[in-house]
Amino acid sequence: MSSNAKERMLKRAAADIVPGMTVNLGIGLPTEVLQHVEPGVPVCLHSENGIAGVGPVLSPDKADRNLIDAGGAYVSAIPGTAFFDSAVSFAIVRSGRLDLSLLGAFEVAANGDLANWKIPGKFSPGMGGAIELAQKARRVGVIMMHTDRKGNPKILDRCTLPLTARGHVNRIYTDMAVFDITAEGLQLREIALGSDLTELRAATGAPFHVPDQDLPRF
Amino acid sequence: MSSNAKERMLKRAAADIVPGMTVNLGIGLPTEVLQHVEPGVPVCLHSENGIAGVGPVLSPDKADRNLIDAGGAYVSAIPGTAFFDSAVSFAIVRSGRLDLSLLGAFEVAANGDLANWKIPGKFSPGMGGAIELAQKARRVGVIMMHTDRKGNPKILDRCTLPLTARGHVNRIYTDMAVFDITAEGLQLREIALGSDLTELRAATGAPFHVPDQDLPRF
Amino acid sequence: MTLPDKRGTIEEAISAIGDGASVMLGGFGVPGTPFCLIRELVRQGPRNLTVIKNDANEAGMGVDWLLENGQVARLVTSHIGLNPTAIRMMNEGAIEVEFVPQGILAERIRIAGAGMMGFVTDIGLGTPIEEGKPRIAVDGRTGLLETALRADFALIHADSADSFGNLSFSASARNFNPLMAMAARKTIVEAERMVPLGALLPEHVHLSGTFIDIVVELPELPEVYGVIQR
Amino acid sequence: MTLPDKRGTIEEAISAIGDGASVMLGGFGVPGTPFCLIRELVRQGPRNLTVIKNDANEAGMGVDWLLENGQVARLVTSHIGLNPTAIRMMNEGAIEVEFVPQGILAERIRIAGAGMMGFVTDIGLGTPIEEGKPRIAVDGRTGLLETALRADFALIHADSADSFGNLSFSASARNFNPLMAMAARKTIVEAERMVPLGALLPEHVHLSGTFIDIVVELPELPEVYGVIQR
Repeated sequence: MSSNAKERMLKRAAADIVPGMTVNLGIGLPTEVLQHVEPGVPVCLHSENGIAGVGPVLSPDKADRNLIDAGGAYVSAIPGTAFFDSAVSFAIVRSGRLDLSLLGAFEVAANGDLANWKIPGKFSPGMGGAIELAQKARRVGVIMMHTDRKGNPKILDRCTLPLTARGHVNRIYTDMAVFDITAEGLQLREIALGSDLTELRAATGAPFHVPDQDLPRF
Repeated sequence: MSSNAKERMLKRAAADIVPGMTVNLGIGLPTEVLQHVEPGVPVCLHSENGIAGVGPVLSPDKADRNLIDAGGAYVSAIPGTAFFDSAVSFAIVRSGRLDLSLLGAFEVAANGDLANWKIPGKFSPGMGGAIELAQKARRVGVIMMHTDRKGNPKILDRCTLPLTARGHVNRIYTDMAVFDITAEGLQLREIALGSDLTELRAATGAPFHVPDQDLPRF
Repeated sequence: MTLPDKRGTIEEAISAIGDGASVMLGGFGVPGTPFCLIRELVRQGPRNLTVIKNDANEAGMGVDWLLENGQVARLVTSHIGLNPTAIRMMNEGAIEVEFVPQGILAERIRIAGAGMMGFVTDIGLGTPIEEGKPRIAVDGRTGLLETALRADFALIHADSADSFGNLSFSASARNFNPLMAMAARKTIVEAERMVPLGALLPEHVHLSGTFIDIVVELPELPEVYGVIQR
Repeated sequence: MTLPDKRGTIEEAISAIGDGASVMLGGFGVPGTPFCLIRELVRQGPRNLTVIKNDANEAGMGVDWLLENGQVARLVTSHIGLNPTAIRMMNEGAIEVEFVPQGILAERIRIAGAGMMGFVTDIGLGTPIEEGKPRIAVDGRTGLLETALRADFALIHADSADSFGNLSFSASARNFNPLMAMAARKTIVEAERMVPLGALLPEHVHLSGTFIDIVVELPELPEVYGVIQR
């Protein structure tokens, strides 16, 4: 994947972060989306370890040793930041106050199932806060490379790995396309510049609906 | 009852409030016990509406409109007072952090049952916080006149009114005597100056054990 | 980065509350009771309300206004002993009253605000409080199932608020306010003081604005907020 | 009126922890981890501990000291991805690890601290998280029963404390600390600063001293509390 395609994917996801939202960005690609949100957009970033209104990341020499985000990055406060305990932090999540949770994934299924915390026998560091973020945000977006390092599809008909949450993913952003998951199944919404349908079908492990109209490009 | 006997009852109950305790005092007689606690004794008074370290009652002209205790009295802060919400306040109660809860009663039974919140058809304003105080303090004391206004016993073999809590009262202070409730039943511990056993038996609706030794007077 | 602005007018905020709504009201006695929001609720007049509040205030204030105006169908509360109107209307069957032990009321609201369904406690086991509640075994002990208590709206009184809805409360005026703010579909705050974003230290915020929908600044406080002279 | 004094020494405080004890450790990453209390726990050396902590810190700090010293039999946690020792010992069967979703871990601890037995949530329904948990119906919906998580001891890191044990926490160092302080039979606090009674405003106290048993003042902070240079 060209870094160009990655940048366009991040930018496309950032466009769905609109004024007024409270948003949680997972570690990795989701966090990178932030750099592409327009500076003037009023949004509240939530971090599981007890912050609403997360500010920009600081270099170690400017860091506050007591202020990290859930990924361990030294972040800052902005006017209006609030700190609270971990129970309140997940009260925000479970009570539906997150307008959007953006997560990474090992696998996403056409039915909205998500697997992103465990590869039996290989990787099981624990689920952290992923399960509640994936199950309870009002909208759940997955942002990931379209295929794994070996080129295998990560969008599948059914997940093969242990699930993080069942049927809660609303939208998938990849370097090749944007899909929505609806009651009628996986819907192709947009396609990346430089990708085509044939290529996309080959790289996707589940059938998807293609609209009759021209597909927006990103 | 002479006000003298009432004062001695209050003083006797106050003697059981010892250094280091966190204590909740119910409305009415229990609150009056406070005036008889030695000034130097380090204790923490808890109020259900969200205060630990309740300070002295203030006159209306000195009152803070936002600082009342659970009985509606305008109270004050002392060095070390903390305010919290009602869920935390009852977390203190239910998790066993109250060393002592002193409550009033309509009826107490020889088995430790307490009835103090409802007289069906006559008085049912709601239970407030009484149920949790009576069930979860490490020690539960009842302080009350020995008989009702008509001279009927309030200490009974079994309560006739709806229960506040089942089997949690440890000690009863009245103007006539101090009783403990143990696995072996109701135990007379002390008797008021000017009361005698015959009188006490007539005024008590349950049999009680009398120790072989001389009874302390209060 | 900047945070969303949630300031609104009291008329607009309360106009969302229609007939039959469930409404949580903060406060324990006078402290923390959102009198101005309640007064606007009386002025706009939706009926058949379910009101959830620790107590029914006293005659001539707060919940009493709603009762006297015939807007309350049901009251969920821990104690109404200081309000003769509430007791009379309960005895006459003019309102339905559900009594909940105070800490259980607080916790049912908090559990809703924390996005859970219910909790298990041994409070009330073997007393009339048990009636109608399923018994649940937890690690070999028996408890009662208490259900989460949500509402359509929460009306909250805060000491200070910023435009994002971060709140701080004064002294014992905190009580049910932060819990109810978390447990409603829509939460409306009246604040004695609006302060600039950042004026509340992040460590001193009692409730994060993430739980708040509309913040209304109070004009000069009416007398009802003052010390009661008995 | 004056409040009880709970100051003590670190040696005496930790000496109460014996073999087989369950110990909650505050902290999320470095912030809020009670490194000095943990170091004393390593020095005194009780074994076969059940450790409850959000994460296992990183190599060479905090929980890792206890793991390397062979004192941990069981770890209840939400994530150990930053600690290779923990992952290796888990894979080798040298320690037993129970993974709990982070918010469920927080809530199981809080429910214990609030003196309740368990709660019902739909988190994890239909996923492997459900295994072994009874299904409970609440108002016609299905949830899972989660049990209260208590411990014999909680080791807590605070920014400021007074002699009664009223605490305040700094920034994201609050995390699990106040919850764990409520959920243990005995709670020991290390504080960066002891302040006089009354120096913490009653509204600014994050956790009331009613939950605290012993307060230990820290000497100059060791480097492990500092910013991690990567």
